Amino acid sequence: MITRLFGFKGGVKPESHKNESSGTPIQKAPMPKRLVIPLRQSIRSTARCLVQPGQKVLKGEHIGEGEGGLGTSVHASTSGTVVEIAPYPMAHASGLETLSVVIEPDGEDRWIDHTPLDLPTVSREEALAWLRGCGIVGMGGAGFPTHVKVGGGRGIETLVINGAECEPWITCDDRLMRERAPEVLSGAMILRELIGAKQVLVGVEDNKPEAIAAMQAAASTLGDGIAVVPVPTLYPAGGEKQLIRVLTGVEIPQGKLGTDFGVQCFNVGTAHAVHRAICFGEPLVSRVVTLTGNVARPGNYEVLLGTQVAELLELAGPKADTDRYIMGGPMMGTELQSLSVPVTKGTNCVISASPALFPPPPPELPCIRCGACARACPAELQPFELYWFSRAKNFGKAQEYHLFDCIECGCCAFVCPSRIPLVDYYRFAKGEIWARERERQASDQARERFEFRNFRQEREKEEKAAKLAAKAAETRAKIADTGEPAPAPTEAEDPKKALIAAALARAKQQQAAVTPRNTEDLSADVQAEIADIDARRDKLNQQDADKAP
Amino acid sequence: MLTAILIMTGIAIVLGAALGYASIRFKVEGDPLVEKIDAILPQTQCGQCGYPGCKPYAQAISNGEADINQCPPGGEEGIRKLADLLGREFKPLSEEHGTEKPKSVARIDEQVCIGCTLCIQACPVDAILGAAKQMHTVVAPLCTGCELCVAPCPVDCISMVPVAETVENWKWKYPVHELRSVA
Amino acid sequence: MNLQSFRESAWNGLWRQNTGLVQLLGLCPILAVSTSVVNAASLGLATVVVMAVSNLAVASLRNFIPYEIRIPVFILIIAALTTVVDLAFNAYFHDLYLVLGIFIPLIVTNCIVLARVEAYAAKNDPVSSTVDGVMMGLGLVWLLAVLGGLRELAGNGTLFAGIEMIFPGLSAISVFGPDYPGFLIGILPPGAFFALACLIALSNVIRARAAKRKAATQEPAAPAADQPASAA
Amino acid sequence: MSARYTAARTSVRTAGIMVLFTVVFTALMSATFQLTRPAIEASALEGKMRLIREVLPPSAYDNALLEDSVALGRTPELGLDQGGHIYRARMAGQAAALVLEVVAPDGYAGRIQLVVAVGVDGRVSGVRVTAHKETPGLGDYIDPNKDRNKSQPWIGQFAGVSFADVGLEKWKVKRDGGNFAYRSGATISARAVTNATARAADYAIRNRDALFAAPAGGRL
Amino acid sequence: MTSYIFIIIGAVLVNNVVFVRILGLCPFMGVSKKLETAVGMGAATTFVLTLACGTSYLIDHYLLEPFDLAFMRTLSFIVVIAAIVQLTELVIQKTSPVLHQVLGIYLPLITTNCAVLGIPLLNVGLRHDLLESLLFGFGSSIGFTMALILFAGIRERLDGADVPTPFRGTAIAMVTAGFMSLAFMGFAGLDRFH
Amino acid sequence: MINSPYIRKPASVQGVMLAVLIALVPAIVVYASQIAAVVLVNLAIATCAALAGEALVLKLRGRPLAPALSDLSAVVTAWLLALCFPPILPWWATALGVLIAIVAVKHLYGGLGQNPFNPAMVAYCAMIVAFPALMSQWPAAGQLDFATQLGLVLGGARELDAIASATALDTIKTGLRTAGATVESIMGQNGNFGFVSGRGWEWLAPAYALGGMYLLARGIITWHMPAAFLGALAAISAAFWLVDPAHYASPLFHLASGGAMLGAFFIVTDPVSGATTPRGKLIFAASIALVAYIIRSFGAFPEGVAFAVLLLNICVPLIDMNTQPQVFGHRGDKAR
Ligand SMILES: Cc1cc2nc3c(=O)[nH]c(=O)nc-3n(C[C@H](O)[C@H](O)[C@H](O)COP(=O)(O)O)c2cc1C
Ligand SMILES: Cc1cc2nc3c(=O)[nH]c(=O)nc-3n(C[C@H](O)[C@H](O)[C@H](O)COP(=O)(O)O)c2cc1C
Ligand SMILES: Cc1cc2nc3c(=O)[nH]c(=O)nc-3n(C[C@H](O)[C@H](O)[C@H](O)COP(=O)(O)O)c2cc1C
Ligand SMILES: Cc1cc2nc3c(=O)[nH]c(=O)nc-3n(C[C@H](O)[C@H](O)[C@H](O)CO)c2cc1C
Ligand code: SF4
Ligand code: SF4
Ligand code: SF4
Ligand code: SF4
Ligand code: FES
Repeated sequence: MITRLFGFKGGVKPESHKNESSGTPIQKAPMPKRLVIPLRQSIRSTARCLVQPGQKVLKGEHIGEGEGGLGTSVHASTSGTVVEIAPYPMAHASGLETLSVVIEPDGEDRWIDHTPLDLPTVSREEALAWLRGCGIVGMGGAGFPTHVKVGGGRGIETLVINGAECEPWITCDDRLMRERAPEVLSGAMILRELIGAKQVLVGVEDNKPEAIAAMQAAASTLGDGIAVVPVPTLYPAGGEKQLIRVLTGVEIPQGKLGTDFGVQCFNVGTAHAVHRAICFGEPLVSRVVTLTGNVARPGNYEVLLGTQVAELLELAGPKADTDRYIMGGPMMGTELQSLSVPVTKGTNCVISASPALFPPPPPELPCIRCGACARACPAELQPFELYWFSRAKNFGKAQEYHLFDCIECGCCAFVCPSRIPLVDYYRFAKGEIWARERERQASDQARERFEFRNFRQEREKEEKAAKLAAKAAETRAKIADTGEPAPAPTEAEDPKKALIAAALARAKQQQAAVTPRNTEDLSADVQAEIADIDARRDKLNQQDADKAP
Repeated sequence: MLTAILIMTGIAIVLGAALGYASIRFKVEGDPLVEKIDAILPQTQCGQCGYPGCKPYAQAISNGEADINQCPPGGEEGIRKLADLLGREFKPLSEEHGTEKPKSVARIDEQVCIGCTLCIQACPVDAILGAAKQMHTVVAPLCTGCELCVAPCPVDCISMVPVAETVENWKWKYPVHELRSVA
Repeated sequence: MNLQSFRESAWNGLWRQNTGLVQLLGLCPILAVSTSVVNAASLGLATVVVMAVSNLAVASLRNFIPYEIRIPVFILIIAALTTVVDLAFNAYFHDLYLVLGIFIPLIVTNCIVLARVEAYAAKNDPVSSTVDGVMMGLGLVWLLAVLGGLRELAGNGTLFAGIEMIFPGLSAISVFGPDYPGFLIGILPPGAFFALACLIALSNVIRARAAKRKAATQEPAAPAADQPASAA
Repeated sequence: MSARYTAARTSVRTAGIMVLFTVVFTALMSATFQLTRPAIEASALEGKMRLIREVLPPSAYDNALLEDSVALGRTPELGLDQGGHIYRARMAGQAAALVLEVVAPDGYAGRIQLVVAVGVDGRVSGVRVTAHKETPGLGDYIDPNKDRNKSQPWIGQFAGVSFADVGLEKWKVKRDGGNFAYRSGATISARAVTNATARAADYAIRNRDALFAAPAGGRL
Repeated sequence: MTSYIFIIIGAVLVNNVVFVRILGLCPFMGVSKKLETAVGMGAATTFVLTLACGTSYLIDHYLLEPFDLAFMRTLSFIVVIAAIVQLTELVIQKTSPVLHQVLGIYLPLITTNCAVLGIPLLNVGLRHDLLESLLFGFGSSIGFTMALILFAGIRERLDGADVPTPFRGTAIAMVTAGFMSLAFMGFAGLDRFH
Repeated sequence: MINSPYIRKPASVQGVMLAVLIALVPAIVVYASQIAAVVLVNLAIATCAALAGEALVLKLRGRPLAPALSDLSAVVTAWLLALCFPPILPWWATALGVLIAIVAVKHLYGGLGQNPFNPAMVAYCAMIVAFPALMSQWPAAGQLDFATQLGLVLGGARELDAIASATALDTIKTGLRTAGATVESIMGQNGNFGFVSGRGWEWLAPAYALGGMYLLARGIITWHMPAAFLGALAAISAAFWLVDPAHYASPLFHLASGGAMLGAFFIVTDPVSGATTPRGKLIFAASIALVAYIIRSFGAFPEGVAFAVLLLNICVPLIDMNTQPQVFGHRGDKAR
């Protein structure tokens, strides 16, 4: 079916180090002592907690409800008792904490009732909702909710299944393809059904012959429209855009989605999870994780989500000279700041790093503009220009040179003879630009509100003046009527005093009406917050009232 | 000598008349520069610049009355942008106008607040909720951190708390420059 | 005009607002004629004369000049005075006149002259305006002289070459002797840029030192003033 | 307030003031000009005379040499593309020497302007460079003011040498087989001046009679 | 014909106004921080300088020389230049608001650009005729614009350089201008045949 | 904290610069054996001056010495300069030139990687402008014995006529000024001429090319610049030569003489001050060749490569800006 491969420019060939962990079959990790399940499992969305401490839960039970368009459900990974709902560190470069549900397993690992979805009988929307309910997110690392990707756009020509696994050391997808090829392809066929793609292309780097063989064997039973394609081993061939380019020749620019070009890409793990979700109704509660690096027993394990890394590592037995742990691969992973972080849906690998395996880079030298980075960059950027502008905090220029096209693959830093942590500069610059954008929005909002407030004050002043004038006229009329001396003519003449008087009067009048006038035209978020505050205030008032008598 | 005077006078008459006429005929209208400057200012409306709000400060810069380094909330970045816009040299924040601080928001200690409404009157962006004799609350997303509400409070119940770091607003730090750190 | 404001003017002109070092105005003559002390200083002095007299003239006549034609009138005044100086040079220092070439008439476009007239003389009394003009000009003179000296020394190894054009009896001093190979770039255009750059850098260093010293002397007083702030 | 009315009135008023200033300051300028005019003319004259004194001793003539000139049109022999002047020195009414404006077109960095004085006897009494762009410090020794050897400037070697004796063949720099010194590393400048001097002397000798015969202020 | 070409080459490269003649340095240093402004300033100067060269030639040739008023050159040239600048501004404002937006802020600065007076004065000194004057003015202003744009390009890049503190800002810009001037010396002699 | 990537290719600036130095060795061997052995002394002087200058600036700025001194980039600059200067240049002039390159051109902009101009070439231009006489005294290849050479370098009296002989380019150029001279007559007249660029000197060009090949093979430079430079130089010189062979030297002469080969592989290719985009590199190098030819043939200076490099350094920001390669996925986009 596929006639030729398209290359992509750039790329690097680090030592693969796959053999360490790819030799042994996937083992089931033993039941951990406790599970810490973060409510934030997909990007930019934290699920709303559905359980309370002390509550008993079953495996696969809904414990978090996805909120907003990018939300997905979170489930208990095993049966047991919720002991705590508290912030725990997450596997994120910031090392910050996020609200997590802590479950003490009861050891029974008892499933909640679950039934398969009979795909032909349900509408597309229902199927998407099903995936969302099963908590399926991309397992290739980005953690983007799969139902959103599936739901976006139609007229898709090609479904790409990403089995490239281009990062060194990681072998979880390799093992998954070797051992569960039919399941992966079943998931792929479901995804193809859902997005209406004509063909399925499974891209696997050619350094995984066993996986290719297994997948091809499984694919041959599925007839036409599906092909398992070996792609040349070249990091980052597994990057979505690069793989799509290699397989189809289509280039997806930054800010555009594959669907705009008739291609969509899913990781093999994701396809496997989709298979489990549709064919068995199982939500996503476990995944395959590679444990490798400086360890005694490297290998792949089927791990319950929420298992803390410290516990997981005991399986592999880190050696004594291990000085840090990397979650993900050596090119794009993050160093763990705490071993209490849990395995999440995007965790594909934990590497024990020793100075011998991962020597710290020598000190950074100035960029000599040698262009090695540009030759290595798969996004065909000029990394040294991005670096130059990011370092000088000239973010406008950095954006002009397509900073946001950078996929942070690390190729540039890998080849740089000056050992500059280039990607760090891009991350810094991107963060700053996002922060600027947030600030700009805040300042626009502040300007609007300030102007509105001025306008309101102006209006109130006018109203007041009009009222006062009316009152004065009335009084005069009264005086004329009755001949009585005016009660306080000075008050009406002294504007300041009049103002105070008016304000007092108004305050008295409106004491009951608590909606202040300064809360007009607000966004929904802020309205919600105000409602919250009001509720809290009511409660306090109530307490005050209770106390008063 | 006479020819000199005659020739120059001729030139002068022509030019003087033309320019005098032109100065009336093509009078310059509104100043878009102020808008551009105002767009750069952070709209905190705190008055630390010595002007009652950002717009007046923008006006003053445009008139050449104020320098570009008087707005602490805008920080170095803001000064840089102003310098760029106005084609001037960057200069550090003027010390007499304050220092750049981490962004904070006001918080009212609800147990202490007596509901005097003074802070509501002070807040330039209507970020405080509450009515007379009721305890007041700051709507954090609206608060610009200008601190104007702090001073008027008769019971000192308003404090500025730094905005907490969350995953949403966390930023990668500037990479350490090894060359310097070795020294 | 009291002593205080005189000092202020002098300090401004000679150092703080020095035209060449700080304001970066009137650069062309500074760079073009600073090939020798004599050339540089004489053009500088010519500029002083024009600045002082035009400041005086404008300050005296400022009440008669309508706002809308002030610039043309200022230019007219400056141009006339420049021509006077030009003619005087032509008559009495003919050789120098030939050397300085178009840079005498170009005093007209020296932004600094117009800038001072516009910014100072148009708003102040004649005496202080004249002082301002003289001081601003002298700031230019010393800069020019130093620059000329540096370049002449580097380029030719002499000082005061061409002095005979002004004082016929005198002659140049050969500082490095006749065997000095001559670092010619000094008296060529690139040398002008480098020399001024070095002077600016030097003045930056001096200014930074002065600021630091000032900060250091203020240090003891500062905490007292800071107390309430830090308490708050 | 009618804009047109004000505009008209303002124009008249500003124009009036402008004129006033113009008159005053133009008058000032003109006055200065009148005042300095004699001095300027004297300076200019003195400048020229000084140059001529350097190539031709004042004792060699007694006429008002600057007024006794002939204008030349384009004269390729003298390198004059745009023409120039020749001044005639006479002693007691007798032809004494010619002072020629000459251009050497083949200097290292372009044209070199010279003044060459040639006696009626074919003796070159002096050569001076009046304008050149030769490399400072290298080729500029042709200008005695720039010559490092102040006591014996290079250009002085032509003074008193008779062109008639040396001849066109030998009036060259030594490197080209002639008689005259040059400074190594900058032969081109020396060669240009030497050759131009030769051409000038040759021209002066050959056209001597016609030149002296031409009317003063005339054109040849 | 070739002599006209040599006038242009000479004015643009060999005797570049900024780097060799050392004229017009205030705007060169002042308006070269950003590329866009440099382009704007260059365009405005080109227009005014070319026009000024033509006008000043006419004034010199038909008014000053016949009446022996050479001493009034400076005055009359500068007054005319100031007027050209002002009138240009008005005309542009009236006819093309867009162009005015682009050039507007630079026009007033041109009066004090000494190249605008210097080049017409040099024209007189070099005895150029009308066409030569115009070409010389145009070439010089192209040279000016080129210098400004190239300089702005380098300055934008210098923004991120770790320049020693005393040299930050103006001083390093001046050094850069010096190197550019050195580079332009390489063209020396190209107008030799002129 | 170290962030991803956690693995690095074993490449270093030091390695890159070392490769450049190694690539210069063949040429140095030819130079020392065929032309003037004193070049070895000059290389030593230049190296010392470069390191001393660098150390001085770093000290003044309070920066650590070790990383900058050990990166060898200053040594590259020093060697290139020593190879460009006349071998009998007095020692102080060599040192001064190197100090200009290192202090004024490199460190005034903040040191390695930040200088917009090529330090070696700026220094060469500055020196030829400052000391035109000294800088145009070249010995005839292999004519002076080592003691004389050393004496001249260490500041012995300079009997110009005895030692100086113009370079091939200079001879052609000054020769052509004489009316009636042709390339052939000059070549024939000057006995010390080899078949292209002077006896002894002609071996230098292939030696530089050999070093260049090594750099290409090592991936330190890309083909763009040498190819564009040599191609453009050959093309323009061929054009003039074909039209008028009597007054314009042959392409072979131009490629083999002056700084052409050194320039093509070592100078034009300076990564720091050159253009960086593939298209920009072609434009940059070809323009240098063009300008260099014009200056060589029509300008005041005998060799144009240095000035041409400097002139094009000035244009680099604009060239880079306007030749940015299309980014992945944006190939259809309109140019900015
Ligand atoms: C540089 C880079 C390398 C990547 N490598 C892989 C990979 O080897 N395998 C993979 O499945 N996803 C990889 N990804 C993630 C993919 O781009 C993409 O997010 C994923 O294939 C989409 O599928 P998902 O939504 O099912 O995760 C990589 C991403 C980047 C930026
Ligand atoms: C920058 C430079 C400027 C030069 N300037 C001159 C000059 O002004 N006059 C001159 O005769 N030669 C000059 N030369 C030297 C000539 O190019 C040539 O080398 C010399 O005239 C030939 O040497 P020779 O005079 O010993 O034969 C200069 C050389 C250089 C490199
Ligand atoms: C070329 C050069 C010249 C310097 N000249 C001086 C000087 O004259 N006086 C001085 O105190 N420091 C001088 N310094 C050092 C600086 O003042 C300062 O210590 C150093 O540049 C600190 O720079 P940084 O803040 O960028 O690290 C010079 C530095 C350099 C590189
Ligand atoms: C291929 C290559 C060529 C180089 N060429 C030069 C050169 O021409 N001039 C120079 O000063 N340094 C050169 N260098 C050294 C280094 O890049 C130079 O010192 C920097 O410009 C200093 O910031 C070169 C380095 C490399 C790798
Ligand atoms: S690889 Fe490193 S040194 Fe080379 S250009 Fe890129 S960032 Fe600069
Ligand atoms: S991290 Fe960004 S700039 Fe670097 S190679 Fe990858 S895509 Fe290119
Ligand atoms: S200091 Fe800044 S934020 Fe505060 S009012 Fe002034 S301009 Fe606005
Ligand atoms: S709540 Fe206080 S700090 Fe916040 S914006 Fe209002 S006045 Fe300023
Ligand atoms: S002095 Fe020449 S432009 Fe200012």
